[in-house]
Amino acid sequence: MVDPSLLNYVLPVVLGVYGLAYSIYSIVVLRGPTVPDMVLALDVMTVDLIIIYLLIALYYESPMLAIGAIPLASWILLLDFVVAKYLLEVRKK
Amino acid sequence: MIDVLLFVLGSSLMVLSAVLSLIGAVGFLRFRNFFLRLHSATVGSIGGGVYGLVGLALLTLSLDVPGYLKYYIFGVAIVSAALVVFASPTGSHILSRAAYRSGEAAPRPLIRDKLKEAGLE
Amino acid sequence: MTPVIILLLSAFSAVMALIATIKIVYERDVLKAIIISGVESLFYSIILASFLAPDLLIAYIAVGLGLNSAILLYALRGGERYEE
Amino acid sequence: MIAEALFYLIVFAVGVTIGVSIYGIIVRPHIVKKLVLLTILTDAANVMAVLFGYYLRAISPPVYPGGSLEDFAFPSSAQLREFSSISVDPIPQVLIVTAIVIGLAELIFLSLVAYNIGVNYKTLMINKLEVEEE
Repeated sequence: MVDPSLLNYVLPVVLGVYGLAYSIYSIVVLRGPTVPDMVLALDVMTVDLIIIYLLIALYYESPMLAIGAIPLASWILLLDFVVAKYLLEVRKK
Repeated sequence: MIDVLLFVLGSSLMVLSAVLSLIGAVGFLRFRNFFLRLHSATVGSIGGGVYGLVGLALLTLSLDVPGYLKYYIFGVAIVSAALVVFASPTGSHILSRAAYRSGEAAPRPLIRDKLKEAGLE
Repeated sequence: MTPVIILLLSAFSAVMALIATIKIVYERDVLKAIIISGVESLFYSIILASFLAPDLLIAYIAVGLGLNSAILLYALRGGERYEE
Repeated sequence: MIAEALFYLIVFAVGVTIGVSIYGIIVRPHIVKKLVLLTILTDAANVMAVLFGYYLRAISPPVYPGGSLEDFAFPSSAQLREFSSISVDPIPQVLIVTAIVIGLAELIFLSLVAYNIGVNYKTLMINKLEVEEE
Protein backbone atom coordinates (compact mmCIF):
# COMPACT_ATOMS: atom_id res chain seq x y z
CA MET A 1 0.00 0.00 0.00
CA VAL A 2 1.22 3.47 -0.87
CA ASP A 3 1.45 6.14 1.80
CA PRO A 4 -1.27 8.83 1.28
CA SER A 5 1.20 11.62 2.11
CA LEU A 6 2.68 11.10 -1.37
CA LEU A 7 -0.45 12.81 -2.68
CA ASN A 8 0.89 16.15 -1.45
CA TYR A 9 3.36 16.12 -4.33
CA VAL A 10 0.85 15.17 -7.03
CA LEU A 11 -2.42 16.92 -6.18
CA PRO A 12 -1.39 20.65 -6.09
CA VAL A 13 0.35 20.42 -9.48
CA VAL A 14 -2.59 18.69 -11.19
CA LEU A 15 -5.18 20.92 -9.53
CA GLY A 16 -3.21 24.05 -10.50
CA VAL A 17 -2.95 23.06 -14.18
CA TYR A 18 -6.63 22.07 -14.32
CA GLY A 19 -7.58 25.37 -12.65
CA LEU A 20 -5.58 27.28 -15.28
CA ALA A 21 -7.36 25.42 -18.11
CA TYR A 22 -10.71 26.05 -16.38
CA SER A 23 -10.05 29.81 -16.22
CA ILE A 24 -9.10 29.94 -19.92
CA TYR A 25 -12.31 28.09 -20.85
CA SER A 26 -14.39 30.50 -18.76
CA ILE A 27 -12.84 33.47 -20.59
CA VAL A 28 -13.70 31.76 -23.91
CA VAL A 29 -17.31 31.25 -22.81
CA LEU A 30 -17.73 34.90 -21.84
CA ARG A 31 -16.01 36.26 -24.98
CA GLY A 32 -16.86 33.77 -27.74
CA PRO A 33 -18.12 35.38 -30.95
CA THR A 34 -20.96 33.00 -31.84
CA VAL A 35 -23.46 30.90 -29.89
CA PRO A 36 -22.14 27.38 -30.81
CA ASP A 37 -18.65 28.37 -29.61
CA MET A 38 -20.02 29.21 -26.19
CA VAL A 39 -21.97 25.94 -25.88
CA LEU A 40 -18.93 23.90 -27.00
CA ALA A 41 -16.66 25.59 -24.47
CA LEU A 42 -19.30 24.98 -21.78
CA ASP A 43 -19.18 21.23 -22.54
CA VAL A 44 -15.41 20.98 -22.15
CA MET A 45 -15.60 23.12 -19.01
CA THR A 46 -18.11 20.65 -17.53
CA VAL A 47 -15.71 17.75 -18.18
CA ASP A 48 -12.93 19.66 -16.42
CA LEU A 49 -15.22 20.42 -13.51
CA ILE A 50 -15.90 16.68 -12.93
CA ILE A 51 -12.18 16.09 -12.33
CA ILE A 52 -11.96 19.16 -10.08
CA TYR A 53 -14.82 17.76 -7.93
CA LEU A 54 -13.05 14.42 -7.53
CA LEU A 55 -9.78 16.15 -6.65
CA ILE A 56 -11.56 18.25 -3.99
CA ALA A 57 -13.14 15.11 -2.56
CA LEU A 58 -9.69 13.53 -2.41
CA TYR A 59 -8.30 16.63 -0.68
CA TYR A 60 -10.91 16.59 2.09
CA GLU A 61 -10.98 12.73 2.20
CA SER A 62 -14.76 12.77 2.19
CA PRO A 63 -16.66 10.46 -0.22
CA MET A 64 -19.88 12.51 -0.02
CA LEU A 65 -18.43 15.33 -2.14
CA ALA A 66 -17.74 13.01 -5.07
CA ILE A 67 -21.35 12.06 -5.82
CA GLY A 68 -22.00 15.38 -7.59
CA ALA A 69 -19.93 14.17 -10.55
CA ILE A 70 -22.47 11.66 -11.87
CA PRO A 71 -25.45 14.06 -12.42
CA LEU A 72 -23.03 16.59 -13.89
CA ALA A 73 -21.71 13.99 -16.36
CA SER A 74 -25.20 12.93 -17.40
CA TRP A 75 -26.43 16.49 -18.02
CA ILE A 76 -23.75 17.28 -20.65
CA LEU A 77 -25.97 16.15 -23.50
CA LEU A 78 -29.06 18.17 -22.51
CA LEU A 79 -27.89 21.72 -23.23
CA ASP A 80 -26.47 20.74 -26.65
CA PHE A 81 -29.74 19.09 -27.59
CA VAL A 82 -31.93 22.01 -26.46
CA VAL A 83 -29.84 24.71 -28.15
CA ALA A 84 -29.62 22.74 -31.43
CA LYS A 85 -33.37 22.22 -31.45
CA TYR A 86 -33.95 25.94 -30.84
CA LEU A 87 -31.63 26.97 -33.68
CA LEU A 88 -33.18 24.59 -36.22
CA GLU A 89 -36.74 25.54 -35.27
CA VAL A 90 -36.16 29.29 -35.52
CA ARG A 91 -34.60 28.80 -39.00
CA LYS A 92 -37.63 26.84 -40.18
CA LYS A 93 -40.07 29.51 -39.02
CA MET B 1 4.83 -3.98 -5.71
CA ILE B 2 1.74 -3.70 -7.91
CA ASP B 3 0.59 -0.74 -5.82
CA VAL B 4 3.67 1.34 -6.63
CA LEU B 5 3.15 0.51 -10.31
CA LEU B 6 -0.50 1.61 -10.12
CA PHE B 7 0.47 4.84 -8.36
CA VAL B 8 3.12 5.76 -10.93
CA LEU B 9 0.84 4.87 -13.85
CA GLY B 10 -2.08 6.84 -12.44
CA SER B 11 -0.11 9.97 -11.56
CA SER B 12 1.63 10.04 -14.96
CA LEU B 13 -1.75 9.66 -16.70
CA MET B 14 -3.11 12.56 -14.65
CA VAL B 15 -0.19 14.86 -15.48
CA LEU B 16 -0.45 13.96 -19.19
CA SER B 17 -4.18 14.64 -19.10
CA ALA B 18 -3.70 18.03 -17.40
CA VAL B 19 -1.21 19.09 -20.08
CA LEU B 20 -3.61 17.93 -22.84
CA SER B 21 -6.42 19.94 -21.25
CA LEU B 22 -4.22 23.05 -21.26
CA ILE B 23 -3.37 22.46 -24.94
CA GLY B 24 -7.06 22.23 -25.78
CA ALA B 25 -7.75 25.48 -23.92
CA VAL B 26 -5.03 27.32 -25.84
CA GLY B 27 -6.46 25.92 -29.09
CA PHE B 28 -9.81 27.50 -28.25
CA LEU B 29 -8.11 30.88 -28.11
CA ARG B 30 -5.98 30.50 -31.24
CA PHE B 31 -8.31 28.96 -33.85
CA ARG B 32 -10.44 31.41 -35.82
CA ASN B 33 -13.52 29.40 -36.79
CA PHE B 34 -16.15 27.25 -35.11
CA PHE B 35 -15.53 24.19 -37.27
CA LEU B 36 -11.81 24.35 -36.47
CA ARG B 37 -12.49 24.67 -32.75
CA LEU B 38 -14.24 21.27 -32.81
CA HIS B 39 -10.80 19.62 -33.01
CA SER B 40 -9.50 21.30 -29.88
CA ALA B 41 -12.78 20.48 -28.12
CA THR B 42 -12.12 16.80 -28.83
CA VAL B 43 -8.59 17.09 -27.40
CA GLY B 44 -9.94 18.86 -24.33
CA SER B 45 -12.79 16.48 -23.54
CA ILE B 46 -11.41 13.02 -24.42
CA GLY B 47 -7.70 13.61 -23.84
CA GLY B 48 -8.21 15.97 -20.94
CA GLY B 49 -11.18 14.29 -19.30
CA VAL B 50 -11.30 10.55 -19.83
CA TYR B 51 -7.56 9.91 -19.42
CA GLY B 52 -7.61 11.94 -16.22
CA LEU B 53 -10.59 10.05 -14.82
CA VAL B 54 -9.01 6.65 -15.53
CA GLY B 55 -5.73 7.84 -14.01
CA LEU B 56 -7.54 9.14 -10.93
CA ALA B 57 -9.28 5.77 -10.50
CA LEU B 58 -5.98 3.86 -10.70
CA LEU B 59 -4.28 6.30 -8.33
CA THR B 60 -7.06 6.06 -5.76
CA LEU B 61 -7.00 2.25 -5.86
CA SER B 62 -3.39 2.12 -4.65
CA LEU B 63 -3.66 4.38 -1.60
CA ASP B 64 -3.60 3.31 2.05
CA VAL B 65 -6.95 4.87 3.08
CA PRO B 66 -10.18 3.28 4.41
CA GLY B 67 -12.10 1.11 1.99
CA TYR B 68 -15.31 3.11 1.75
CA LEU B 69 -13.40 6.19 0.53
CA LYS B 70 -11.23 4.24 -1.92
CA TYR B 71 -13.83 2.15 -3.71
CA TYR B 72 -16.38 5.00 -3.71
CA ILE B 73 -14.13 7.39 -5.63
CA PHE B 74 -12.99 4.54 -7.92
CA GLY B 75 -16.58 3.71 -8.89
CA VAL B 76 -17.59 7.34 -9.40
CA ALA B 77 -14.58 7.98 -11.65
CA ILE B 78 -15.20 4.91 -13.83
CA VAL B 79 -18.93 5.66 -14.26
CA SER B 80 -18.19 9.32 -15.09
CA ALA B 81 -15.60 8.27 -17.68
CA ALA B 82 -18.12 5.97 -19.38
CA LEU B 83 -20.76 8.73 -19.45
CA VAL B 84 -18.32 11.28 -20.90
CA VAL B 85 -17.20 8.86 -23.63
CA PHE B 86 -20.82 8.34 -24.62
CA ALA B 87 -22.13 11.91 -24.32
CA SER B 88 -19.42 14.29 -25.46
CA PRO B 89 -18.99 13.28 -29.17
CA THR B 90 -22.77 12.99 -29.56
CA GLY B 91 -23.27 16.53 -28.29
CA SER B 92 -20.55 17.94 -30.55
CA HIS B 93 -22.08 16.25 -33.58
CA ILE B 94 -25.60 17.53 -32.86
CA LEU B 95 -24.27 21.04 -32.28
CA SER B 96 -22.17 21.22 -35.44
CA ARG B 97 -25.06 19.95 -37.57
CA ALA B 98 -27.39 22.61 -36.16
CA ALA B 99 -24.76 25.33 -36.56
CA TYR B 100 -24.25 24.52 -40.24
CA ARG B 101 -27.91 24.13 -41.15
CA SER B 102 -29.12 27.26 -39.37
CA GLY B 103 -26.33 29.48 -40.70
CA GLU B 104 -25.30 30.53 -37.20
CA ALA B 105 -21.58 29.87 -37.75
CA ALA B 106 -20.44 30.03 -41.37
CA PRO B 107 -17.29 28.15 -42.48
CA ARG B 108 -15.35 31.25 -43.46
CA PRO B 109 -12.32 30.20 -45.64
CA LEU B 110 -14.52 28.06 -47.89
CA ILE B 111 -13.25 26.72 -51.21
CA ARG B 112 -15.98 24.33 -52.32
CA ASP B 113 -19.23 23.44 -50.48
CA LYS B 114 -20.10 19.87 -51.42
CA LEU B 115 -23.07 19.72 -49.05
CA LYS B 116 -24.74 22.57 -50.90
CA GLU B 117 -23.97 21.00 -54.29
CA ALA B 118 -25.63 17.76 -53.21
CA GLY B 119 -28.71 19.66 -52.04
CA LEU B 120 -28.37 18.56 -48.42
CA GLU B 121 -28.26 22.02 -46.88
CA MET C 1 -7.99 24.14 7.86
CA THR C 2 -9.12 24.72 4.30
CA PRO C 3 -6.28 24.51 1.75
CA VAL C 4 -5.35 27.81 0.14
CA ILE C 5 -5.51 26.55 -3.45
CA ILE C 6 -9.18 25.55 -3.13
CA LEU C 7 -10.01 28.97 -1.60
CA LEU C 8 -8.14 30.60 -4.50
CA LEU C 9 -10.19 28.61 -7.04
CA SER C 10 -13.49 29.52 -5.38
CA ALA C 11 -12.50 33.21 -5.11
CA PHE C 12 -11.79 33.19 -8.84
CA SER C 13 -15.20 31.59 -9.41
CA ALA C 14 -16.99 34.26 -7.36
CA VAL C 15 -15.30 37.11 -9.24
CA MET C 16 -16.06 35.50 -12.62
CA ALA C 17 -19.71 35.10 -11.57
CA LEU C 18 -19.85 38.85 -10.86
CA ILE C 19 -18.35 39.63 -14.30
CA ALA C 20 -20.85 37.25 -15.95
CA THR C 21 -23.77 39.00 -14.25
CA ILE C 22 -22.60 42.40 -15.49
CA LYS C 23 -22.24 40.95 -19.00
CA ILE C 24 -25.78 39.51 -18.87
CA VAL C 25 -27.24 42.92 -17.95
CA TYR C 26 -25.65 44.64 -20.97
CA GLU C 27 -26.11 41.81 -23.53
CA ARG C 28 -28.52 42.35 -26.44
CA ASP C 29 -28.84 38.69 -27.49
CA VAL C 30 -31.07 36.84 -25.02
CA LEU C 31 -29.91 33.37 -26.18
CA LYS C 32 -26.35 34.27 -25.18
CA ALA C 33 -27.68 35.53 -21.84
CA ILE C 34 -29.29 32.15 -21.14
CA ILE C 35 -26.06 30.26 -21.94
CA ILE C 36 -24.02 32.61 -19.72
CA SER C 37 -26.48 31.94 -16.88
CA GLY C 38 -25.66 28.23 -17.29
CA VAL C 39 -21.97 29.05 -16.88
CA GLU C 40 -22.82 31.06 -13.79
CA SER C 41 -24.46 28.01 -12.20
CA LEU C 42 -21.22 26.10 -12.84
CA PHE C 43 -19.26 28.80 -10.98
CA TYR C 44 -21.63 28.68 -8.03
CA SER C 45 -21.52 24.87 -7.92
CA ILE C 46 -17.73 24.93 -7.49
CA ILE C 47 -18.21 27.33 -4.55
CA LEU C 48 -20.72 24.91 -3.00
CA ALA C 49 -18.34 21.97 -3.48
CA SER C 50 -15.39 23.69 -1.87
CA PHE C 51 -17.46 24.98 1.07
CA LEU C 52 -18.59 21.48 2.07
CA ALA C 53 -22.26 21.24 1.09
CA PRO C 54 -22.68 17.85 -0.65
CA ASP C 55 -26.47 17.40 -0.36
CA LEU C 56 -27.00 20.88 -1.76
CA LEU C 57 -24.61 20.11 -4.63
CA ILE C 58 -26.70 17.21 -5.93
CA ALA C 59 -29.97 19.19 -5.97
CA TYR C 60 -28.33 22.32 -7.38
CA ILE C 61 -26.57 20.58 -10.29
CA ALA C 62 -29.69 18.70 -11.37
CA VAL C 63 -31.80 21.87 -11.30
CA GLY C 64 -29.43 24.72 -12.09
CA LEU C 65 -27.45 23.50 -15.07
CA GLY C 66 -29.95 21.48 -17.08
CA LEU C 67 -33.56 22.26 -16.26
CA ASN C 68 -33.31 26.06 -15.90
CA SER C 69 -31.78 26.48 -19.36
CA ALA C 70 -34.34 24.16 -20.98
CA ILE C 71 -37.30 25.96 -19.38
CA LEU C 72 -35.99 29.43 -20.27
CA LEU C 73 -35.37 28.38 -23.89
CA TYR C 74 -38.96 27.10 -24.05
CA ALA C 75 -40.15 30.53 -22.92
CA LEU C 76 -37.92 32.30 -25.47
CA ARG C 77 -39.44 30.27 -28.31
CA GLY C 78 -42.64 32.34 -28.13
CA GLY C 79 -41.20 35.75 -29.02
CA GLU C 80 -38.29 37.60 -30.51
CA ARG C 81 -34.64 36.82 -29.76
CA TYR C 82 -32.95 40.23 -29.82
CA GLU C 83 -33.59 43.03 -27.38
CA GLU C 84 -33.78 46.56 -28.69
CA MET D 1 -4.28 35.61 7.12
CA ILE D 2 -4.53 35.09 3.36
CA ALA D 3 -7.37 32.61 3.86
CA GLU D 4 -9.45 35.20 5.73
CA ALA D 5 -8.79 37.82 3.04
CA LEU D 6 -9.93 35.39 0.31
CA PHE D 7 -13.06 34.51 2.31
CA TYR D 8 -14.03 38.18 2.68
CA LEU D 9 -13.39 38.68 -1.06
CA ILE D 10 -15.86 35.87 -1.84
CA VAL D 11 -18.51 37.36 0.49
CA PHE D 12 -18.06 40.80 -1.11
CA ALA D 13 -18.33 39.44 -4.67
CA VAL D 14 -21.51 37.48 -3.94
CA GLY D 15 -23.09 40.53 -2.26
CA VAL D 16 -22.32 42.78 -5.24
CA THR D 17 -23.83 40.10 -7.53
CA ILE D 18 -27.12 40.34 -5.62
CA GLY D 19 -27.15 44.13 -6.06
CA VAL D 20 -26.34 44.01 -9.80
CA SER D 21 -29.05 41.42 -10.48
CA ILE D 22 -31.71 43.54 -8.69
CA TYR D 23 -30.64 46.53 -10.83
CA GLY D 24 -30.95 44.43 -13.99
CA ILE D 25 -34.44 43.17 -13.08
CA ILE D 26 -35.64 46.78 -12.71
CA VAL D 27 -33.97 48.26 -15.80
CA ARG D 28 -34.04 45.76 -18.70
CA PRO D 29 -37.34 45.43 -20.64
CA HIS D 30 -37.18 41.84 -21.99
CA ILE D 31 -39.25 39.35 -19.97
CA VAL D 32 -36.95 36.34 -20.42
CA LYS D 33 -33.96 38.41 -19.36
CA LYS D 34 -35.86 39.37 -16.22
CA LEU D 35 -36.39 35.63 -15.54
CA VAL D 36 -32.66 34.89 -16.09
CA LEU D 37 -31.68 37.59 -13.62
CA LEU D 38 -34.29 36.30 -11.16
CA THR D 39 -32.68 32.83 -11.18
CA ILE D 40 -29.27 34.45 -10.63
CA LEU D 41 -30.67 36.38 -7.65
CA THR D 42 -32.01 33.13 -6.13
CA ASP D 43 -28.70 31.31 -6.61
CA ALA D 44 -26.62 34.13 -5.16
CA ALA D 45 -28.85 34.34 -2.10
CA ASN D 46 -28.48 30.57 -1.58
CA VAL D 47 -24.69 30.74 -1.83
CA MET D 48 -24.67 33.66 0.61
CA ALA D 49 -26.62 31.56 3.13
CA VAL D 50 -24.10 28.73 2.73
CA LEU D 51 -21.26 31.19 3.41
CA PHE D 52 -22.94 32.21 6.67
CA GLY D 53 -22.78 28.66 8.00
CA TYR D 54 -19.11 28.04 7.17
CA TYR D 55 -16.10 28.03 9.48
CA LEU D 56 -12.54 28.31 8.20
CA ARG D 57 -11.35 25.51 10.51
CA ALA D 58 -13.89 22.99 9.16
CA ILE D 59 -12.62 19.97 7.20
CA SER D 60 -15.73 17.78 7.03
CA PRO D 61 -19.26 18.06 5.58
CA PRO D 62 -22.10 17.80 8.12
CA VAL D 63 -22.61 14.05 7.61
CA TYR D 64 -21.49 11.69 10.35
CA PRO D 65 -19.15 9.13 8.72
CA GLY D 66 -20.52 5.61 8.43
CA GLY D 67 -18.37 2.53 8.19
CA SER D 68 -17.91 -0.25 10.69
CA LEU D 69 -20.80 -0.89 13.04
CA GLU D 70 -19.25 -0.90 16.49
CA ASP D 71 -17.36 2.36 16.00
CA PHE D 72 -19.78 4.65 14.22
CA ALA D 73 -23.35 3.42 14.45
CA PHE D 74 -23.90 4.31 18.11
CA PRO D 75 -21.60 7.26 18.88
CA SER D 76 -21.11 8.51 22.39
CA SER D 77 -21.61 12.12 23.43
CA ALA D 78 -17.90 12.90 23.46
CA GLN D 79 -17.51 11.57 19.92
CA LEU D 80 -20.37 13.74 18.68
CA ARG D 81 -18.91 16.81 20.34
CA GLU D 82 -15.56 16.11 18.74
CA PHE D 83 -17.20 15.69 15.33
CA SER D 84 -19.12 18.96 15.61
CA SER D 85 -15.89 20.85 16.18
CA ILE D 86 -14.55 19.92 12.71
CA SER D 87 -17.74 20.16 10.62
CA VAL D 88 -19.76 23.05 9.21
CA ASP D 89 -23.18 24.24 10.39
CA PRO D 90 -25.96 22.08 8.83
CA ILE D 91 -28.95 24.41 9.45
CA PRO D 92 -28.56 26.78 6.40
CA GLN D 93 -28.03 23.82 4.05
CA VAL D 94 -31.24 22.16 5.24
CA LEU D 95 -33.16 25.39 4.55
CA ILE D 96 -31.70 25.82 1.06
CA VAL D 97 -32.61 22.32 -0.19
CA THR D 98 -36.29 23.32 -0.02
CA ALA D 99 -35.56 26.76 -1.48
CA ILE D 100 -34.03 25.27 -4.65
CA VAL D 101 -37.09 23.13 -5.39
CA ILE D 102 -39.52 26.00 -4.70
CA GLY D 103 -37.47 28.20 -7.06
CA LEU D 104 -37.79 25.58 -9.82
CA ALA D 105 -41.61 25.47 -9.47
CA GLU D 106 -41.84 29.26 -9.51
CA LEU D 107 -39.67 29.44 -12.64
CA ILE D 108 -41.85 26.90 -14.48
CA PHE D 109 -45.01 28.93 -13.73
CA LEU D 110 -43.48 32.28 -14.76
CA SER D 111 -42.02 30.88 -18.00
CA LEU D 112 -45.41 29.43 -19.00
CA VAL D 113 -46.93 32.90 -18.47
CA ALA D 114 -44.15 34.46 -20.57
CA TYR D 115 -44.65 31.92 -23.40
CA ASN D 116 -48.37 32.68 -23.57
CA ILE D 117 -47.67 36.43 -23.61
CA GLY D 118 -45.29 35.95 -26.54
CA VAL D 119 -47.79 33.83 -28.51
CA ASN D 120 -50.79 36.10 -27.98
CA TYR D 121 -49.23 39.59 -28.23
CA LYS D 122 -46.40 38.75 -30.74
CA THR D 123 -43.75 40.37 -28.56
CA LEU D 124 -41.84 39.80 -25.31
CA MET D 125 -40.75 43.39 -24.59
CA ILE D 126 -42.63 44.99 -21.74
CA ASN D 127 -42.54 48.51 -23.20
CA LYS D 128 -44.18 47.35 -26.46
CA LEU D 129 -47.16 45.57 -24.93
CA GLU D 130 -50.43 47.30 -25.82
CA VAL D 131 -53.91 46.34 -24.65
CA GLU D 132 -56.56 46.74 -27.35
CA GLU D 133 -59.31 49.16 -26.35
CA GLU D 134 -62.88 47.96 -26.77
